[in-house]
Amino acid sequence: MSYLPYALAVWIFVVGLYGIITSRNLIHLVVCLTLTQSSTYVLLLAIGYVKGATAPVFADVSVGTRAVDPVVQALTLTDIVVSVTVAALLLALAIQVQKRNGTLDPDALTEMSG
Amino acid sequence: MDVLVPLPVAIPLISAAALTAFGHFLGKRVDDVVALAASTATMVVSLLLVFHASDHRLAYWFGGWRARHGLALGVSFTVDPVAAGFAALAATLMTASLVFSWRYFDEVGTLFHVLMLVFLAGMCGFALSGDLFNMFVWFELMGAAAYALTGYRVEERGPLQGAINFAVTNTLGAYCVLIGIALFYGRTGALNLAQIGDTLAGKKPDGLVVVAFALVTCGFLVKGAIVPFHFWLADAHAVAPTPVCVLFSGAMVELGLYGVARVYWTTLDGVPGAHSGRLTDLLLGLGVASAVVGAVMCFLQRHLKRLLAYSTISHAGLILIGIALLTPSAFAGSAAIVLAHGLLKGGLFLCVGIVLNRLSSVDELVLHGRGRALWPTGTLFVLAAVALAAPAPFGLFLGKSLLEESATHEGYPWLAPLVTVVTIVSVAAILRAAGRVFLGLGPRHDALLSPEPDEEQEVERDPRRSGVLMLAPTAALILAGVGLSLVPGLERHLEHAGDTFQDRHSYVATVLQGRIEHTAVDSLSMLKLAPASVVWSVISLGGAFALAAFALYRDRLVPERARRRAYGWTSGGLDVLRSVHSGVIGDYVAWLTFGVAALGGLLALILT
Amino acid sequence: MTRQLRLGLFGVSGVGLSALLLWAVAGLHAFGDYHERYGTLLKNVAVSERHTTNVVTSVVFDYRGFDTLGEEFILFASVVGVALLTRDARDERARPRDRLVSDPVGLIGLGLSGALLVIGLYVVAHGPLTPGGGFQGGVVLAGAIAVVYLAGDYRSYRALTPQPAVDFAEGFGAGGFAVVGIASMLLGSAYLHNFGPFGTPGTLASGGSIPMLNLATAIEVTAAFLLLFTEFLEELSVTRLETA
Amino acid sequence: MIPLQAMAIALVAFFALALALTHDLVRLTLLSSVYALTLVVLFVVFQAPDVALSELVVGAVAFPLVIVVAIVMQRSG
Repeated sequence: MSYLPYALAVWIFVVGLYGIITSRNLIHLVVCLTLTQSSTYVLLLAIGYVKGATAPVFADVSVGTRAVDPVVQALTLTDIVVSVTVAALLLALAIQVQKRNGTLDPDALTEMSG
Repeated sequence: MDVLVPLPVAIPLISAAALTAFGHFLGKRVDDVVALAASTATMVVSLLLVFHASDHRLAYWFGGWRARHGLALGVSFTVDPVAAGFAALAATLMTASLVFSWRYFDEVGTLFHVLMLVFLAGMCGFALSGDLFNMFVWFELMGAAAYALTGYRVEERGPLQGAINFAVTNTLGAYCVLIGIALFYGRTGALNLAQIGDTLAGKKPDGLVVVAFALVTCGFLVKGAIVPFHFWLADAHAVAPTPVCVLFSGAMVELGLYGVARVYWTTLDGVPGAHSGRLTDLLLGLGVASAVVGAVMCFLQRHLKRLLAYSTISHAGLILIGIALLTPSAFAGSAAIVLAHGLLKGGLFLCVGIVLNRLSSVDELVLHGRGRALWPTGTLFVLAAVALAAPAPFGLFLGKSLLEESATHEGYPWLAPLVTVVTIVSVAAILRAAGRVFLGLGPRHDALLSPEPDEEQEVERDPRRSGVLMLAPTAALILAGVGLSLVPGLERHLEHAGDTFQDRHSYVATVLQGRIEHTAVDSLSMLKLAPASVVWSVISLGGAFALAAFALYRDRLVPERARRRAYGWTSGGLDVLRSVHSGVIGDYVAWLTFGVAALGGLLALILT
Repeated sequence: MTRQLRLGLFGVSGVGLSALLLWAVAGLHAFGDYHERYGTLLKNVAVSERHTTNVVTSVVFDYRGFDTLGEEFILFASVVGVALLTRDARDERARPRDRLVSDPVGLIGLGLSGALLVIGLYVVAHGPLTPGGGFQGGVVLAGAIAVVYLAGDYRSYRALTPQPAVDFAEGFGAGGFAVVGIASMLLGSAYLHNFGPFGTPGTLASGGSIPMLNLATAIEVTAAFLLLFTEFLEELSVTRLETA
Repeated sequence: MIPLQAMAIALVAFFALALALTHDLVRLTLLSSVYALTLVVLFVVFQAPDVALSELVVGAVAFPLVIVVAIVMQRSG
């Protein structure tokens, strides 16, 4: 049981990859890409968790109270920004694809073969 | 002098922000001027850092958070000649590209220049960083700017698809890196490379260490365009504006491989089993596969940018071979290839940019004979191709000979002929294209080449650009690339840099203990010309010309029946190879998954 | 590759990848047993060294502030990238008629906008003290302005978000972060070195340059998300006009 | 592990799968909001309020808003 949160991260990662590979729609593909990335949030936060500890915010509790790791939370914050930016870029591209090709099916985009 | 260290990142970033903030209020040429000034300043600072770091490594702590009792608190830049050299290479190529594209991107206001500057900052930051998570941040910054630049021509379908393929595969690569970082952090509680390596050193690696290293490696190999992670590269290059291709091929791909080398020699170096010959075999296998696949695919292209892109994959394979041999001398060979290839390939892309601007096409067959009027461009193009064939003592010669010598020395004598054959094939493809376009040689049809689905329509809108502003940076890059091997003492300096790069103990001492370790280069000898290398260089140059001529005139040289039979033998294999490069993102992701699983599994077998 | 072949390839390698990843995480400490030196040290020294009660904020803006500089510029680059990719819509851009929505909806929207504005400012200002900060607050602030658009008051929305001003804020916020770093160098120290004064823990001005960087981030994030919303909403309005 | 954490983990796991298997775009948008909310709950029980707040503003509000735009584009395009 004590490894369940880590297994959750693995699960999300693989499920997200499956979604990308079977995707028939670029919007779905972008959602699955952010899904894949959310596995990294879960993994990072699970690694830094301390049993029975508080958040690393000492506004109401005194310094020295058992707290979870602040570093992984800082990393995850960066990670979330990265995720939203890549998603925004890809959705902008998807909108243009829709305009030019009239389809969002990634399998129908074969301009690049060979 | 330490004050210079943050500048390769700070200068372009502040300039980009200032351009965005004040772009609406300033005149028209300001974007060109500011971008060019910032890029030149970055180049100068990076070159100064190369010299400054040539005799000792620098550790620079952002926010002043020096390591406390051997524990890294903040983020560090760790500057050695290789890191600074990468920043300098990126800035040099960026400067050339910006001169080339002077007045070119007016229609989009400051957007293009801002993205180029941010891209440069990302590359410099990635090269200089000494912190694994910080590397990830710059990796993503590079990516975000590069994806948008790839999709620049939004009104066409190709660029959109190229950008999507590029963005999705590289983003997944970045997630692999991040999971690897999380695993390393969970084990060592550290993000600083020196600290991670120091904590892992001497302990037998378990599943976590192996998989973490495999994930980080795979993520960087995606950027490094190594088979089977290479699919995005040709798509992105085919559609990105030519000045952007210069940076993709000349610096960004190589930075992916640099990332692998950096992480290996800082984190895994002290782990038992990390120096086994089987690890060399694995990385060599990847390098050889990329070199061969890249060269063959290169030979099958008629789209000039795709042709050069596949040749980059081939060279990325050669660079990985140099890393895989795990010796300072082979590493120096890789570094020399990175430098010469970056300059030459950058110049080649700029030549294609001139052709595109003047003749409105990049299709080898469509352009048949139409390039005669562009003879200065043609001359430079052929010169660069010849230099890529590594004729002694020019161009890639230094790198290729170092690679071959150390391969033979390490017990891989078959690598020298293989490297030569791969060079022959990829250079022959470039020479064949040059012969068709600039001299009108050979027939107008070639059944061997991949069909082009769409004609290029992109250029009709483009204004005719000044020939001098396009030719000058092209010539500068190519001549620098040709003459590189002749720089006195370069070989010694590169070997020394390789030595420093691979010395984890002194890395840790500088970063965590704050000790400055001086190492001086003993002598500045001129380039050695080993007889074996000279022989190989003659073979590769002659072979390239012969193969190019054969490709152009095979109809006359070979009787039809023999030709038919040869087609029959090869076409099956080539068709499979072509169909694997399907251009469909789902396929690419499936290959990526396969690559990660396979590489991880093999590493597990080797290391545990 | 056919879809079946692709699924087959993924099926085999996906199983392998899952096995590898599970093998890797099995090497981690049991969930909840984290006690590595780096995070532990920061937890214990950050409040006394930097006087910010939210340790995550001092890690984000001080100890690992350089990461955040990169992060700000990732956001910056992607917004510039989206503007580049959707630039043709800027030309096609026609002004949709105002008041697409009925007045009550508009009023609710404006009320919501005011509430979001207050929340956003609060979240930004209290970043160094309690959870939240420039990023989270910035997104809320951008949302507050975007709600004006959704409420149908397009003219007010454009008046609130003139392109040059938003671009300026975007560049100013991101550049400001980088320039604060240079300022430390001019004072003779390392890039992004926090000189203080650190103030009293638990007050809004505590933490030296942390509130400054927090504010720069807030400006950058607000402008960035505003530009993102604008680019996407403009695409929408162009489409709406075409279909109407 | 406390029951609340186990529950949040189960929810996230379930909605992750649902998201990957949903190809209908309207449902996809709703589900991605719901998935983000389950992540928010998970982050709260992992004692990461800063991250939870970020995920809330980005994942549950900003991102779905952008997806809606893309979907409307597709409908009308």
